[in-house]
Amino acid sequence: NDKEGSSEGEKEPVSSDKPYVAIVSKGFQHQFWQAVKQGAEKAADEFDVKITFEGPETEAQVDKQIEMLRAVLDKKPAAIGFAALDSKASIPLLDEAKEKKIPIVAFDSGVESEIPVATASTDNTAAAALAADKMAEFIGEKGEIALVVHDQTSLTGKGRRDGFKNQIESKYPNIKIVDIQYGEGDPLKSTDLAKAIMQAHPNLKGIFGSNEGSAIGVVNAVQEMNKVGKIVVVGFDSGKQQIDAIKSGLMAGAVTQNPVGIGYETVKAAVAAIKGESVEKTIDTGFYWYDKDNIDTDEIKAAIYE
Amino acid sequence: MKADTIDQITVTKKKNKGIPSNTLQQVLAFSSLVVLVIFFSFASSSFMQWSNIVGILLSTAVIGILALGATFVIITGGIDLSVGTVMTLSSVITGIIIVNSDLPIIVGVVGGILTGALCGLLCGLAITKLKIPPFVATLAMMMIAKGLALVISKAAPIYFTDKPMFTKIALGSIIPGISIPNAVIIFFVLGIIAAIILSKTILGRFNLAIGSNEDATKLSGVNVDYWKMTIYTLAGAFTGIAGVLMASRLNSAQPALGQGYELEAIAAVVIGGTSLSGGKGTIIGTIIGALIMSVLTNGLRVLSIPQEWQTVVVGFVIILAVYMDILRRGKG
Amino acid sequence: MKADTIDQITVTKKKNKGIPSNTLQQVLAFSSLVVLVIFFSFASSSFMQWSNIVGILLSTAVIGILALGATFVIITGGIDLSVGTVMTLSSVITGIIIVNSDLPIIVGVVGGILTGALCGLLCGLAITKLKIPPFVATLAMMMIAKGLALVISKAAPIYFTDKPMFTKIALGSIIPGISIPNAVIIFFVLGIIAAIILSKTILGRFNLAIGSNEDATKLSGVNVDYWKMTIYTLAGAFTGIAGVLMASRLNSAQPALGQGYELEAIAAVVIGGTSLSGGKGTIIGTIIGALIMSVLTNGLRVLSIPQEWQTVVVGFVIILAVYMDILRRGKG
Amino acid sequence: MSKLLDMQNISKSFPGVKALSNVSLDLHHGEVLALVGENGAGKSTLMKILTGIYEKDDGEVFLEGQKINVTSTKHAQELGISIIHQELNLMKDLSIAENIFIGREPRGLLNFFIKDQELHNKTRELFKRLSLDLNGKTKVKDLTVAKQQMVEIAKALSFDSKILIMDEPTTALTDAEIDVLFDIIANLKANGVGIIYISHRMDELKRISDRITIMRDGEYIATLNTKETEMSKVIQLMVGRELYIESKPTVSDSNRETVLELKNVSTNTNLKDISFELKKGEILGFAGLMGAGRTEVANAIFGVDKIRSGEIILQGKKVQITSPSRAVKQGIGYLSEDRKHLGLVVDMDVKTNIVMSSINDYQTLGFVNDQNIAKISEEYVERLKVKTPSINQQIKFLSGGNQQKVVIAKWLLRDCDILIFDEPTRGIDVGAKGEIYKLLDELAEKGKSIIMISSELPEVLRMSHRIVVMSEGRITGILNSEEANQEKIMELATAYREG
Ligand SMILES: Nc1ncnc2c1ncn2[C@@H]1O[C@H](COP(=O)(O)OP(=O)(O)OP(=O)(O)O)[C@@H](O)[C@H]1O
Ligand SMILES: Nc1ncnc2c1ncn2[C@@H]1O[C@H](COP(=O)(O)OP(=O)(O)OP(=O)(O)O)[C@@H](O)[C@H]1O
Ligand SMILES: [Mg+2]
Ligand SMILES: [Mg+2]
Repeated sequence: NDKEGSSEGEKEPVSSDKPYVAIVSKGFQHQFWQAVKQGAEKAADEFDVKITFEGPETEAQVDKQIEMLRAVLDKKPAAIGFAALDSKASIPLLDEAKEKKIPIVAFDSGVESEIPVATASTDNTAAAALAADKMAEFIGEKGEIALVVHDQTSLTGKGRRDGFKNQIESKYPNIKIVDIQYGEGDPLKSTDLAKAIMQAHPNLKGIFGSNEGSAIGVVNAVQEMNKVGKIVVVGFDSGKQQIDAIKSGLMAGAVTQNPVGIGYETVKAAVAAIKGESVEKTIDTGFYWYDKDNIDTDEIKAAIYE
Repeated sequence: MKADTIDQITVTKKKNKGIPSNTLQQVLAFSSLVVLVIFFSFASSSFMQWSNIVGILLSTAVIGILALGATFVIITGGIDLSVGTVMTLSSVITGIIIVNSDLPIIVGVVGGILTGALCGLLCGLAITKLKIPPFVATLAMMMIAKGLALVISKAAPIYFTDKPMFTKIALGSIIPGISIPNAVIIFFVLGIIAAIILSKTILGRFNLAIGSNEDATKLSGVNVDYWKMTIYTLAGAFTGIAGVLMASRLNSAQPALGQGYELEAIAAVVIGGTSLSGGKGTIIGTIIGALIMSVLTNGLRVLSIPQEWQTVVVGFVIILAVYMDILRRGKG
Repeated sequence: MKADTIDQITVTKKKNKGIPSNTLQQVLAFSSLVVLVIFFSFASSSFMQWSNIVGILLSTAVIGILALGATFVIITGGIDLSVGTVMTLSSVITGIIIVNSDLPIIVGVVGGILTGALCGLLCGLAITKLKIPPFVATLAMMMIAKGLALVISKAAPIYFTDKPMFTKIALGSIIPGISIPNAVIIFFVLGIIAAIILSKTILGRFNLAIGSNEDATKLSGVNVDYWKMTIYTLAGAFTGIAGVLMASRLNSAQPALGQGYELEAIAAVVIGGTSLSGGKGTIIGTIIGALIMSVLTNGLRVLSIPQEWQTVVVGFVIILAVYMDILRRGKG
Repeated sequence: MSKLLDMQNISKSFPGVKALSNVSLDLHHGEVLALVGENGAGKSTLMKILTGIYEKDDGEVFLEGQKINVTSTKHAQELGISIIHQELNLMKDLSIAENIFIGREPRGLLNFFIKDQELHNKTRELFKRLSLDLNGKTKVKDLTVAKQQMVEIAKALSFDSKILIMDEPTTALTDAEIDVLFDIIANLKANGVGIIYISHRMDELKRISDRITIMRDGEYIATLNTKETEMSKVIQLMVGRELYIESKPTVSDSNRETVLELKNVSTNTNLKDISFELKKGEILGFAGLMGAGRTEVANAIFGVDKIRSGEIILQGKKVQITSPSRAVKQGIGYLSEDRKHLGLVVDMDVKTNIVMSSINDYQTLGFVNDQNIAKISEEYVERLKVKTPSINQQIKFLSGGNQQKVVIAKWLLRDCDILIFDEPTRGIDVGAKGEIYKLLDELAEKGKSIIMISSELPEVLRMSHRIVVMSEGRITGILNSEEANQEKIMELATAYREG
């Protein structure tokens, strides 16, 4: 605290004179976050800033993320990009950042606070609702469906689950959600549990996989159970396997956010904030439904990653 | 984790009347598993279907193979925390060889297995030559393998989509007619091999001896360091095989996977009656332990029990199964 | 995991000439930690800032307290895999009491600690009365606590936003002037208490005796079962305290947190020189072990090492630190 | 004299073994009752029943006329019965003082804190009373087996019991310590304590016992008054067969070739300048007080301890033996004095232990040949008369003496050229002792070279061609068999002690 004065960036630990933008994400190993990282790196190149990108191993590790944010604060970045696993838990550190005059750009699911100068996010709930609509359309608005969700407690997991569920329950009374199981986004575990769901519910008409790992698991399960064509699979996010599955008809389609765009917009907004330019408070990076028909369009190509 | 001699003596006292045959013992070991299977068969009509049974076996294969390797290590009185991430590293290496370098599938398979064996050997070296406790050495290997898997794959999955034959390794079926996936067959074949190694070879004999009393074994002129390294390498090779199967089943090498699998593997071993203090254990026990875990998980899923309750139930059933096993052996 | 008697004998005999003072030994134990700190101080100017040091200590507190409890259990030759999720369950219970039932904060804190102690007691009962191996008993408890935390909290975080005093427990500072968060102070006070328990009380004495030779301790007329249960309960209470601090620090009880912490806690204990085969261990070692881990993690972050490489480096440094410690003791 | 203890018709079975059938025994105040019998006769089992470790199948126990049923060791202690077990039962990571007073620590605050000062004072007092030269703060694992045994004895004595059971307390002790122990026993006797004393050393029985109870194969044979009895009678009742008459070996022939030579060997442990030669077909005895370093010489040769300077010459060639496995490959075998920890894998069965060092001869392509192993094990069990229900019995259920025979069998099977026997007859009954002597003689005759470390001077004198005497890590003299006698050895053995 005693070195308040150094926040102009003279004593940057990062050796170059480029402004330093620290990004603390919700994850880092998984494809989605790697795509966000790609976007961020692209913007960093473009705007000539230095970035670091880190995130905890699972979306349950609220405390690990807070430790990362704390360590980042001590590195005195010019701006911070932050995707909060739990925004309330990070309030004290956000306050500290504000005190140190480090602008914060929230991304992914946003932060329930006035502190971030901008938020680059999409609405998980609305995106999942779109997936629900599509699912309903494919199965003829009636029958049994199930959900394979990647996480029971994280904002993303809950948002997608509830968005999907609420949409079905409110709009499609003839569709019944018979099971919701959680597979940690691990494709192997998701495969096994999707198989068990199909086993328990022979009349199942569709399964929604709430992220890449879950969706792949569902696709594998359908193949291993020889139910290709009998069960409609709707996915979320992208990645080579989902894209292939959609192209080959194993999967009806998926909703994708634009992770590369999220990363890009976050850094872009951060750079603007550093320069003192005004930034839009909310940047909607959008979400898209993609399937066999539109997968090769430019709009979708820009939003999906392999 | 200490051998409880006093209890063993007490236990032996009870044996007085009518020593049961070894076969009966073996059969009884299945009891928890059988009870579970019967219970779920009655609770849900979908449980006993062929496809579900194959599903259970398939989901046991990967963890089961890890557990086979871990059994050897645990019998030495050691532990291997690295199996989860080394498995991942092995599948990434397989991916790199087959997909990125476009070499024949067999090279990739061998490469994956060797990667596992090499990691095992390195753990063994650290444990025997540097005298690092197994927990620490394999914890370090867990982290190193995890990091390397991400570095090598550039944190992106490697897809085998262009190598359709590769998927056949786990999901094809070499036995015509019956639709049992190869992964299951490989698991059981490896189980038999492991059982033979443990009971019929000097490796197995020394493994048990080292676990019972390392010092006495050393003073008998046995090259304990050599055998320990061999055992860790062997366990690593099993891990490598698990990695290849995992990649084949998922049709991709997933670099972020694997952590947490070590606990599941160790759990299967310990539920199977192998003692963490070393010196005793059986392969059949490990296989049963692994099956108990996957029958349980599958059964509860088929019953559509909410997931949070599933974990609670699994916890209780584990206690129960192990307690039944203890009672059985007490009586046996 | 076996004590290597032959080597120990050799080692001890060397002591004959010029036995170094115990103090020197203690100081040397710090060496890996000191080397790390010095290295990072030179490598990055941000490392040695007061706020970063406080951050490191703060991040050590929770794992450190878990590790303190785990030290007792590990010294008995047991293991406790449940600490991570029991910690979570404790913080959820605290949340339920304070937020949902609107009872005074102190009731919630006590409730959280008692939850931990109760879970410990149950593990102890399973281990001593049902003779379930510690690994299995605490694995089951891990799952049960994980499930219950989700069930009780309805899988949603419980926020203490309306109870601003609660956050002060971890992040406030009772020592005026110096801005050291209470969590850090609590950690060190608990460390001192744990050290006193281990070295000055019959609990500690029996703890070491049980770990060293459980049968002999039993033959000496000590009620081993009773003391083991006490030890697991005590460890559980430490876990409960960690749960309360975690909740206070995050201003919320996070029901999905916790799994994986057991490995970190055990790692801290083992890196601190406590043997998993039981019978020996120190509290100061555990504290140093926990600090090594968090200094390392923080230092690498501050240096902006790519995350995948961080894990690799941590793996190597753990091996190195433990090896240095082994050499030191070999020479001492 | 009133009866202090009366055990009547005690029976006990283990799976496959009838360990005791209708055994009776009584003990008076102020008496030393010796309990003798061959290995596996059931002596330890009887005492374990008395101290609540085993439950008896049948029979009754009276203490001072009161019928008792001992349920636990703690209960036994409360009744005033304490025991020194045949196997060491110490917590090696704790200090001597902590071991002795475990569960009985002087307590302060809340009955929870230990008064360490008082604990050490009590220990010091105890040691003074027993004239023991031990530091209570030393960790037990740093002690030699002999000193650990003294700690066990001190622990049992610290109870001030009415009945004290000593199950082979002297196996690890040398004469000096035995003298100390016997003084203590005389003292206890004078105070009215009843002592049950189990030993295989016949000379001891004569010295201290009042009566002798003899057991054979789990049955009671007789109780005799020591004064009126010839030891040969006792032995005959015990063994029930002819004994091997030991012949004093012929003098070593200095023209024989040297198979092993140590030249100025020093170790990081305590050996200084060790030099001696071992000839082909020779039994080279090693004598010395406890802690003299004899075991360390064995460790140095066998590659357990690192050699700092000096050299080892084996069959004329200089060798580096860095590990036990190398030593065995070079044809050296080593029977350790610490049977339980270093000699046997106690959780495994008899046959596995017997073939442990020779498994390479019983395998093809890595597969063990269980049939051959069983055959050869049966052969050795028979040859050494190991008392076991089968070769598949776990070693830990064998009596101490029979365990020792299994270790010997292991090294006989390996067929080494050089054998180091460290206390080979520890805990072995007279009959078996004779058999082992015979065996050693035969081995020597066949051209094997033997180093025999023993703390029993008569044994060393009887068996050795030459005797190396050690003190404080040095060799203080090498005597030929004709010039050696007890006095000379003791003189050399204490050479550095005074200084
Ligand atoms: N726990 C046990 N389980 C099975 N058999 C046992 C057990 N304890 C002892 N025995 C058997 O009971 C018999 C008597 O053993 P015990 O130890 O009492 O002999 P001992 O007279 O003390 O012999 P030694 O002089 O060799 O110590 C032996 O045959 C032994 O193998
Ligand atoms: N408490 C102790 N701490 C360290 N070293 C010890 C201790 N007690 C003995 N020693 C060392 O161990 C050596 C004695 O061990 P060794 O076993 O070789 O003697 P020994 O002649 O075989 O006697 P024993 O009859 O006890 O077997 C001595 O050199 C002594 O210095
Ligand atoms: Mg005996
Ligand atoms: Mg000796």
